[in-house]
Amino acid sequence: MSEIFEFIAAEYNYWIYVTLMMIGFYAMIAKKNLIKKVIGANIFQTAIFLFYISLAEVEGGTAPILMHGHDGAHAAHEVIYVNPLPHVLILTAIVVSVSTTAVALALIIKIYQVYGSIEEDVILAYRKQLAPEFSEHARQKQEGEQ
Amino acid sequence: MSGFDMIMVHIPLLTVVTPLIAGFLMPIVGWIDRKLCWYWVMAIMFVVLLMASSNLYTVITTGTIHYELGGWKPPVGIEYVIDLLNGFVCLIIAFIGLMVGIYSKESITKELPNKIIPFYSVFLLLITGLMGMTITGDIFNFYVFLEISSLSAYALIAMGDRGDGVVASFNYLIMGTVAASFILLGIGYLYAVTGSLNMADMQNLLPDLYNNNNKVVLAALAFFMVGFSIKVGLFPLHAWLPDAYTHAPSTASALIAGLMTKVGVYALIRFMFCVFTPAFVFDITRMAEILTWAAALAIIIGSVLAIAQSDIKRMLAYSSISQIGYILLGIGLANLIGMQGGLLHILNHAFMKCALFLVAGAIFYKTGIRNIYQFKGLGKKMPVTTLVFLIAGLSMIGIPGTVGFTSKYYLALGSLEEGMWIFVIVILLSSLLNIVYFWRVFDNIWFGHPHEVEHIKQDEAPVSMLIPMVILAALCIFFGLFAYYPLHYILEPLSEALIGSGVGP
Amino acid sequence: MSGIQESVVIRTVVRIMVPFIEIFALYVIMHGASGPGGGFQGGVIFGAGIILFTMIYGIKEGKQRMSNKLSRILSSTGLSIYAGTGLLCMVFGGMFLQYNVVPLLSLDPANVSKILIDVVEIGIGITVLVIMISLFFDISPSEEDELQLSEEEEQ
Amino acid sequence: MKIAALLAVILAGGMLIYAGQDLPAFGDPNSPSNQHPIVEYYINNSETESGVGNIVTAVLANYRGYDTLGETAVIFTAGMAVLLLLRRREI
Amino acid sequence: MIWILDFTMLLFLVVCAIAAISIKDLLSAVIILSAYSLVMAIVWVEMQSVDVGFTEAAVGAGITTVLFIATLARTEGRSED
Amino acid sequence: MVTETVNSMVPALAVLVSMVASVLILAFGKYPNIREGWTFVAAFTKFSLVISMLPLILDGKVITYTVVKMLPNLPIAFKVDAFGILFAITSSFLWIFVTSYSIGYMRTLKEHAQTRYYFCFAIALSSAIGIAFSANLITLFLFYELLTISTYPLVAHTETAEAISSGRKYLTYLMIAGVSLLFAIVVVYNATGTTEFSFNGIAGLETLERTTLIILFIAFMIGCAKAAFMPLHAWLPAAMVAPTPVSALLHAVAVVKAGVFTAIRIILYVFGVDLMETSGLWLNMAYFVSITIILASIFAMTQNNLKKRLAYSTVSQLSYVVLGAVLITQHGITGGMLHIPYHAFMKITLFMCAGALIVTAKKENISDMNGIARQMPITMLAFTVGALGMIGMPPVGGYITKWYLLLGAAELENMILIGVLLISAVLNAAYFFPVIYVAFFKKPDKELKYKEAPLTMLIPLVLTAIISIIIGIWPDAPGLFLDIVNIAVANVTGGGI
Repeated sequence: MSEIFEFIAAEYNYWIYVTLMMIGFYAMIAKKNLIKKVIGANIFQTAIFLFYISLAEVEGGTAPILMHGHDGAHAAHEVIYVNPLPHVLILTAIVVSVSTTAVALALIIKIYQVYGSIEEDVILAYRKQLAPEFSEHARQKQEGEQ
Repeated sequence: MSGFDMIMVHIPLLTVVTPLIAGFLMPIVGWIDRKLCWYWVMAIMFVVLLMASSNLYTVITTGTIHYELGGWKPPVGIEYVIDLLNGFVCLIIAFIGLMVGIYSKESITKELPNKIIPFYSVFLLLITGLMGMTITGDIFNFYVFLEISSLSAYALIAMGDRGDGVVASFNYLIMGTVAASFILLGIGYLYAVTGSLNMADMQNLLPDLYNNNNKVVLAALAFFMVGFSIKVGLFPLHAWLPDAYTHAPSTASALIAGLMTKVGVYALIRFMFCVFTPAFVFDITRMAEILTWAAALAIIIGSVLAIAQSDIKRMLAYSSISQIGYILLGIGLANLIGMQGGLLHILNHAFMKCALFLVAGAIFYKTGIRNIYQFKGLGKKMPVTTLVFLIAGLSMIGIPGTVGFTSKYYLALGSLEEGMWIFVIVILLSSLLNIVYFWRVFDNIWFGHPHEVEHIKQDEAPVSMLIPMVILAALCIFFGLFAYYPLHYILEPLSEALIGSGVGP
Repeated sequence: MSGIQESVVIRTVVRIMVPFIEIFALYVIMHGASGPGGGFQGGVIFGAGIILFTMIYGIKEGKQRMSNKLSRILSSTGLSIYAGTGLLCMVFGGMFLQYNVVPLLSLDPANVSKILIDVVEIGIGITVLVIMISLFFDISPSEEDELQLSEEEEQ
Repeated sequence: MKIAALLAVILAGGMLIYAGQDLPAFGDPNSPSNQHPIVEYYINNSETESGVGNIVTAVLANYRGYDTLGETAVIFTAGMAVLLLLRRREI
Repeated sequence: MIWILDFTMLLFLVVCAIAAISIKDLLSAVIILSAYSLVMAIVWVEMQSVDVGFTEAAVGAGITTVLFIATLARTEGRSED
Repeated sequence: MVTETVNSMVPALAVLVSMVASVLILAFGKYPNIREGWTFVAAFTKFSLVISMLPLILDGKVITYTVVKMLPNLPIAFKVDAFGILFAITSSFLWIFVTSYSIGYMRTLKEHAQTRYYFCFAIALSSAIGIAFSANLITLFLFYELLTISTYPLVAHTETAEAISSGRKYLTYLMIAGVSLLFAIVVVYNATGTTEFSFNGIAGLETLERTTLIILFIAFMIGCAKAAFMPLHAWLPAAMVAPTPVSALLHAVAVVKAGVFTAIRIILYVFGVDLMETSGLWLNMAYFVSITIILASIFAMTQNNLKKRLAYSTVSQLSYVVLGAVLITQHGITGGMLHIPYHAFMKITLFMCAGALIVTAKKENISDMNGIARQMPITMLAFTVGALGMIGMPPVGGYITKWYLLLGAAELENMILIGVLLISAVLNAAYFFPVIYVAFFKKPDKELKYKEAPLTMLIPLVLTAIISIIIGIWPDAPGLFLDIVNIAVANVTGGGI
């Protein structure tokens, strides 16, 4: 029993990332509200980022910014730096994440303009109800707009 | 070094960067004159096509090209690698891109008259994303370009049918984000156990871990598989695909159906064979076996669902699901013949499906009809368009003399070589199902009751829409009769290399 | 948000704060080479300043300071600076984005890299800032959109 | 639907936990990702090769500068996508 | 000491995440998400990745929240689940 | 036996000529005279091209030509041997007659979509010749599928609900056949690495396990559904909704003969005489087709619609051809192969007569044809000639093939097969004599005036009737069918004559 506990305790941060990822993933696929889905996506992605950042961690390491102490040249060899590469990757990934969020939100606004709701089942019901006429109707409407 | 040589060195890079820069500059080009946009896209796509051909030619004649970005040696910096596999896929991307570009002139002017500038900008960025995913030899760079292509695809799909298009796009976005997150997670796992991001470097570092039965590597493989399966719309994970293809604007459908899934499949191959090793994927984990069965299931179920559709684009979308099954089946068989069949089907399916979606778009452009039961008399009204549909449709069925036959034949042979009779039967059964759903359309196009269609006047789509369709149809027949050339020069050595040890990227 | 928008205190505070935010943003962009920060973060902060201004003073006011056309050109320009730097390296015989080959003011390669990195960061900053603002403008509600929305519902 | 979602989540979580057993320990300086020679390379050479004190910036803009170009392109794509979606007037 | 702080913050993240996806008022959910991002940024800074923390604070807690709120202003603020 | 091969483009040209014609037909769709002129030109050109190869074949040579290398190891190639040219001559020669007949038929009935009709007809002919000249299974498969597709619009020509549903049936059967054939081809290629026809059968097939071999054979025979073996015959009567010239040429000659041609190609040139004999497949197949022969004849008797009766008669007669081939004795094979052209001439005569009746007297059902011979004596005389040939009465051609088949069965001393042949002759008589009797001897319901079909229709059917008699009186004329068949038989059995 204690072994299992030790095993869990030793990597407790990893288990928390896993929990976060599962929460986010669950929200993405199970929540009916579109905004909730996007929130879930954000949580999922940040959890992955957290995993990356924790990979970079080195015990006793400092941020990867070169220190210029009094004897600058030597300092670089004495200080332990954390691994900079995951940081770079995550900088990029954060940008990707915010871009995806922006596009998703724009889509949500568009959906709300058409269906008047951001609940998945309401939209689904609406589409089902209007299925035969709706596409035709929408087309005429679009032509009218032009 | 002469100026020409200097340019030639950079061609692999420029294949990606040219459409990227052109996409950035699109707002400025459009600011000068909106009419310039299309010509700009055409010029760029033509140049990209030339560069992609030049890449492939160089690969065939002199071997794999390496391009170190920023001059940094691979594990330090990012590297572009072009071998036969991605040279081949790049050429397809460039070619289909050009065709759809030509086609888009009229269709976009009608469908999105006041959004031409951002449309073409996104169009070029989509090409960039796909090219970048294909050429890169760096696993994280791959992810970045994957996102470029995904974001542009979401935008393009959302431009389609009011309401439906947006919902389809949103569902795709959610699924796509799940897929991308899985892929990112997989990349993270591989990074955690190897410390590298370069594909070739990884392939060298990973085998030690297989022998220790490292669980992280296995999980990474699983996440990649699921992620890419979502991206290509493999059967149990295909839910986003039909809506997205159906409700996108016709240009976007053609582009996405023709290219997005192909590049997804390419990525799957690349990861299976060039990041992991075939030995790992096929023998140690037997992941490929699962893939093959899923593919077989996709072939049948995709075809059956296609029969149930009355919207032509939705029918084509389901048929895409089954065709993706063909490609993956060939890859999963992992023998020389099956592999060639699968790879050949990437080329073939791009031609056929693109042509079919373009036809569906042209019909919608002219008549506003997408329901196949309202197609009566179209054979008289739009003879060229419907003829293209006939050729591409026969191709999908797999009539000999068209491209569909050669790949089907190879896939059947490959299955037989593995002793998997069931897959042979699956392939043949699906061609019968293909007949059912395509023939329904043929019947409606040409065999309406004569008195109903007697008075119809010929009214073809504009020439700029016809040209790409006719070219694609012609290629469907050309490569049906001369499949020897791609097979002999590209796919045979490629399959040998992939099966052999996995080519280093 | 109308209540907040009318509050004089907040309006004044924002008017005073925004320039400082922008200066800080510029600092972050330029400081990226030696400390935390860089083009992306700076661009976002710069954008956030303008967004803050817009939230209080209304979209119209904000758009006067950042017209559509300008944002379009600027977003292209930012990326062109980046890609142009890469192409410049190619012209001088290096690979794409190989900064140290550019014979800039006959400095040593490390310094050339530093300068070009700064140039690149500025490019990123411009693009990010413009896109962030344009995202906000597009996503946030404006009077004309609401008008069109109600029209649609009537149909 | 909810059950299917839960199942998928549990499946994914199971895979994550399964993988966790073999992951290098947190903060381990000897983990493969921290031991790979490129880390050393970045730390030692970013000053001399890029003239930049912040290693992250050096990697971001110089060694992996192309990724950053891609990243900027992603933002640009998002901007264009939102423009395409939400602007109604001629653009 | 550090690991206790660390653990608390991570736990806080989980609580925030659960709250963000289960609360019915969307504006609150978004604000909680913002708090989540901010704590995440602090965790990252604490893990010595200053740049990423900085970015997350600006993007996750800043821009993303603003975009979310702007969206809510144009749609509706309540969720069924 | 070593045969000399000659490389020549002529076979490719012979296939191509009607393809080119089809494009011209399409281009001149608005000018009926020019359009049909092209059809004639193509028919004559094709026949002369085919016939120009005959001397070489009679010399015992084989003409080969590789068109393209479609896949590595899988060229699209032509190889003209005696058996191939037998089928090619039959179809291309009869095309000339049917062209003339079609013009009369289509114009009299003022049919719609005539351009599509001539277009598809030309493509179908190309395919038939392509099948005849194929050098390997893949080329054969290509043209086999092309033939199916190009004949579909002809079957569904009238576009009525019935026509469409018959077309669907037609397509279903033939496409399933195509798929089955493809399956078999894949198995053959996988086992032997080639699909090239050979006089002794493809080497390497004998290494297959017996079960596999049987599955392969069955797959091939399902693939030959165009030959209308009994459980797979239903498409043929259904296809009778097509305009009569289509039934005449395609469903009495080109399509169905392509089916039996393929069957023989597979039995003798893929499996080969030896393998058929050692595996014992020949006897099973012989019994199997015997069932078709008898049953189809019985079905034919129950049909009142003349075209349908002829269709069932075709089903039964086709099985003679295959029966001959699977007897794998020299005489049997001769009889089977010879039946291809002989049956063609007789059956086309019968169909053209039926078409003439439809056009002129507007009569399709036998029960309505009381005394029709008084109105159309020439047509009915020609019909009688054809019918006598089918029954096997000298001097019309049919008796010769039956004689050879009987000889073959007698050599084997297999009483069942001999019995089948004799009974079927009786049955043939039983379903043809009533027609003749009704037409000549029954009193018409009302007074009929002498009125024959237009000359463009009448001349062809008279000519084919005459030819049917000539080949019966003088079967061994040099260069005529028996001569060619003898060479073909010598090729596959490996001996002299």
